[in-house]
Amino acid sequence: MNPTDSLVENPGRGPLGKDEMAAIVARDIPHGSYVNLGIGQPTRVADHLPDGSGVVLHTENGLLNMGPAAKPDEVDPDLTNAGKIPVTELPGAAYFHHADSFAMMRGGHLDVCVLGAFQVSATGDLANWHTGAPDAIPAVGGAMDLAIGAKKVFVMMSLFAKDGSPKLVRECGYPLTGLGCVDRVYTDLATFRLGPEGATVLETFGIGYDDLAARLDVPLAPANGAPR
Amino acid sequence: MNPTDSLVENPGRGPLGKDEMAAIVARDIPHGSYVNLGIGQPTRVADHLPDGSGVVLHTENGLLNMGPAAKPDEVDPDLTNAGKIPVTELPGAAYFHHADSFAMMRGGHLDVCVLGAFQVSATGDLANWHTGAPDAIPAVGGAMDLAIGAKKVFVMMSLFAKDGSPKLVRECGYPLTGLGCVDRVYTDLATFRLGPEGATVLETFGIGYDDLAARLDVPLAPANGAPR
Amino acid sequence: MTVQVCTDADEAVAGISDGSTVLVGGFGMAGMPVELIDALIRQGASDLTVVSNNAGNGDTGLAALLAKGRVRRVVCSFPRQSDSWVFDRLYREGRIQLEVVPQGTLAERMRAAGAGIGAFFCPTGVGTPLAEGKETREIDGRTYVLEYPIKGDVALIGAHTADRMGNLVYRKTARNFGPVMATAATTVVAQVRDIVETGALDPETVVTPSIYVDRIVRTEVAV
Amino acid sequence: MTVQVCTDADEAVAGISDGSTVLVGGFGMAGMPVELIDALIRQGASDLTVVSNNAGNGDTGLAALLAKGRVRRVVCSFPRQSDSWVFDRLYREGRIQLEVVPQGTLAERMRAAGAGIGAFFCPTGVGTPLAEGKETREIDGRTYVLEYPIKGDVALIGAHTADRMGNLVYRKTARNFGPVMATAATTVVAQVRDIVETGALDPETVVTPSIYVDRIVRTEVAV
Repeated sequence: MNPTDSLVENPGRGPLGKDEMAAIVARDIPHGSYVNLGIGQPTRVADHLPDGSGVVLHTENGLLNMGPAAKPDEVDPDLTNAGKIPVTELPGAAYFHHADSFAMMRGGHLDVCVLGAFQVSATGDLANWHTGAPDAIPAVGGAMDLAIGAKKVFVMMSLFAKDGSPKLVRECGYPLTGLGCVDRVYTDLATFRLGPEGATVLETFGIGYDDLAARLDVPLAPANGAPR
Repeated sequence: MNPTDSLVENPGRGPLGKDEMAAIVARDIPHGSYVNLGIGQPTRVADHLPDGSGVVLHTENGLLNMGPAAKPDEVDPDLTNAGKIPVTELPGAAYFHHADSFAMMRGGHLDVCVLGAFQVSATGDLANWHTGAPDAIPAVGGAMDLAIGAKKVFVMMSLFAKDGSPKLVRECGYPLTGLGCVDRVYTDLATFRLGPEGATVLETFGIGYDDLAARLDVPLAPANGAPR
Repeated sequence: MTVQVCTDADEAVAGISDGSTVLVGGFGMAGMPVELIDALIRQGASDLTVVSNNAGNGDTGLAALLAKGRVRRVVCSFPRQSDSWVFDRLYREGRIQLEVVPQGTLAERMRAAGAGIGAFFCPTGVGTPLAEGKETREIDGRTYVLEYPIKGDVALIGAHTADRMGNLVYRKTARNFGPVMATAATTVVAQVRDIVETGALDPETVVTPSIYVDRIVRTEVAV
Repeated sequence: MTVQVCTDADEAVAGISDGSTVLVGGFGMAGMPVELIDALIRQGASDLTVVSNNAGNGDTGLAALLAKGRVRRVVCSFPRQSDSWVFDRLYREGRIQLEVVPQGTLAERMRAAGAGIGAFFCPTGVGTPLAEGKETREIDGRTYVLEYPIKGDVALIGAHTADRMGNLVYRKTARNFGPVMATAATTVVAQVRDIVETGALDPETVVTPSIYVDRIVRTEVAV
């Protein structure tokens, strides 16, 4: 975690690449945490956890202490992650059924959940399951359970959509996944802490705070080292 | 089960002894049933299940396919029944925790539960947990869960209290355990089927139907062979 | 009641009525009772409500059942996948109803059915389109939505090993919905890779006790 | 967070505050965390609410904690036993509060706390004195009473074996309330008969996954 919790600006470099973002999320996961990594980009975070991090991965289809993706000769159709990718188990693993797995999630036992998003509001509303397109077939999976379950919810996403519109917004335009549930947002250009008063910028990459603020339309403040 | 389901009167013999009552309950448990036997007198039913009955006993402290009471050299402090008596396990047993055990009960998966009672109403209300005495310390255990959980609830009790008052009544005077939950009552003098219209006498022991009816003050009818 | 050890999958699915609600286990292919679904297709029951995590993949299994027009309604958490073209087409043509339920709520609603719970206040989905029209309540400062049980007439599940009494054990993440669905249906049918003698399973490790299981059938499956 | 492997029971119960709600496992003596209760007596926390199936037997364990006047309130299903004289006396003298809860509802209320359920409609106890004053509702033709979660600050449980990560397995009917209480408390302390290396427990057989367990301690117990 940003050790002083005061804003750190890194304008003299480019935006973060996807692996750099994953590395920064990994850095901010406390030692020994129980963590669920959402499908897609968040999965990369596992590759950046240091040896000895003590982090235990949960997959909501019924496994704690999930290991890395299975190598070709390790593939077992009975052992996949929530994205249905063959994975492995580590020593100290435990299997359980779906009701127990989501009870673990919903009951607030996981320390951190890392999710992707279409949009996040400055007060922590999350939209990551549905674009709202009229012809889209709705499919939520475990997104809503994950959004409200973990003690801390981290979002990883690009800060701007392909059309240039910001994805950190005053109010989500897409259908919501959860209300006020996101604690941190990790993007290519900046990392944010969210709360009822809005977004706090912790670090910037390839941009300074003022330029960043000019491109966003949300209640925004620089981290000032006050206790979180 | 009384094979014709028409009233059978056995006035020319004495009332049933406790073991005879247990034997009659055992006779009425269908082959292969999953059964919970309440603490106390119902426990005796197990001794009267014939070999090959296929009956599987549940104990609510977390075991299916419970075996007989442990012999002195079999006693294991980790293996007791709900009355905290050391018991044994049979092949095909399964252990589970208390929430799962009572989910099994509450969810209606057990075929038969056999309980004792202070009073039963002709419409199946059960009072078996509290005498209502003002200085009694209330203690319910699993009585209320058992009363409403099983597909069929059988009660075993003497038909009359020590003071001569009937225990099969229009309305229970003792605090209730469950409403309309008892299907059958097995007593020393008669067995009854209960329902919303009242009690149907299936069999008498040491008394005839008319004498029995004269001693009870409940809506009563003899079984007439109509389908149950 | 005593479990029925079936000789084949067709015997295991016999008697399923038109209009039934069928709970189908599995998460992706892990724990998917493929042979039972194939037998259900042959058995012919129609107008079904299928409750499962997904809505079929490719052209086999659940997708084949859907393609035959046997399913009126799907209750699931994630119908849309890269290879869910059968469901996608039926849905877009208005030929199949869909209720989307958050995955954990789907599991918990079946658990409630199996556990005799009438309804429960759940924090998942509050403030989202999936809670629209549902009763909500604030309890101890948090808002919950009231969710009702999902009960099946039949559950079709895949497990690893059964004993001859019907006790089941599962393997790795193929466990998923099987143990929950086994508690939530009137008739529970399990396809297993092996059937062992009663007493051969360690009673500490049984995941689905025999009380929940009505029919078992051994099917030939790799692994 | 990483489990704390304690050297003795005193370390395992350190820091329990006055006024805490303590969930205490066990059904009779099976699964009863006797050494942890003894350590809690030495530790000295008072004004406790104890949630357990019973309210102490004889003069040891929970009964000894009660006898020391440390417990303000007991939530249990069955306080009255042939050897519950300590509780009986305190209760009759008006020195301890009692909430009697049906045994299955007690388990389910703790399960709800652990599973993030805000409240649930339960059929147990409807129409009885234990439902008096509680909200009821008819759902699908059956009447239910609304029950709320029971959450602990601390759970003291007994298990059979832990691995060094904190995964737990139990033995026979000593399993009882332990796995449920482990999900329902902020700090979960387990006394076990053996601690084995991580990896020595079969992941299929773990009953309480390590995520629920905060402190483990090996205690000397017969069997």
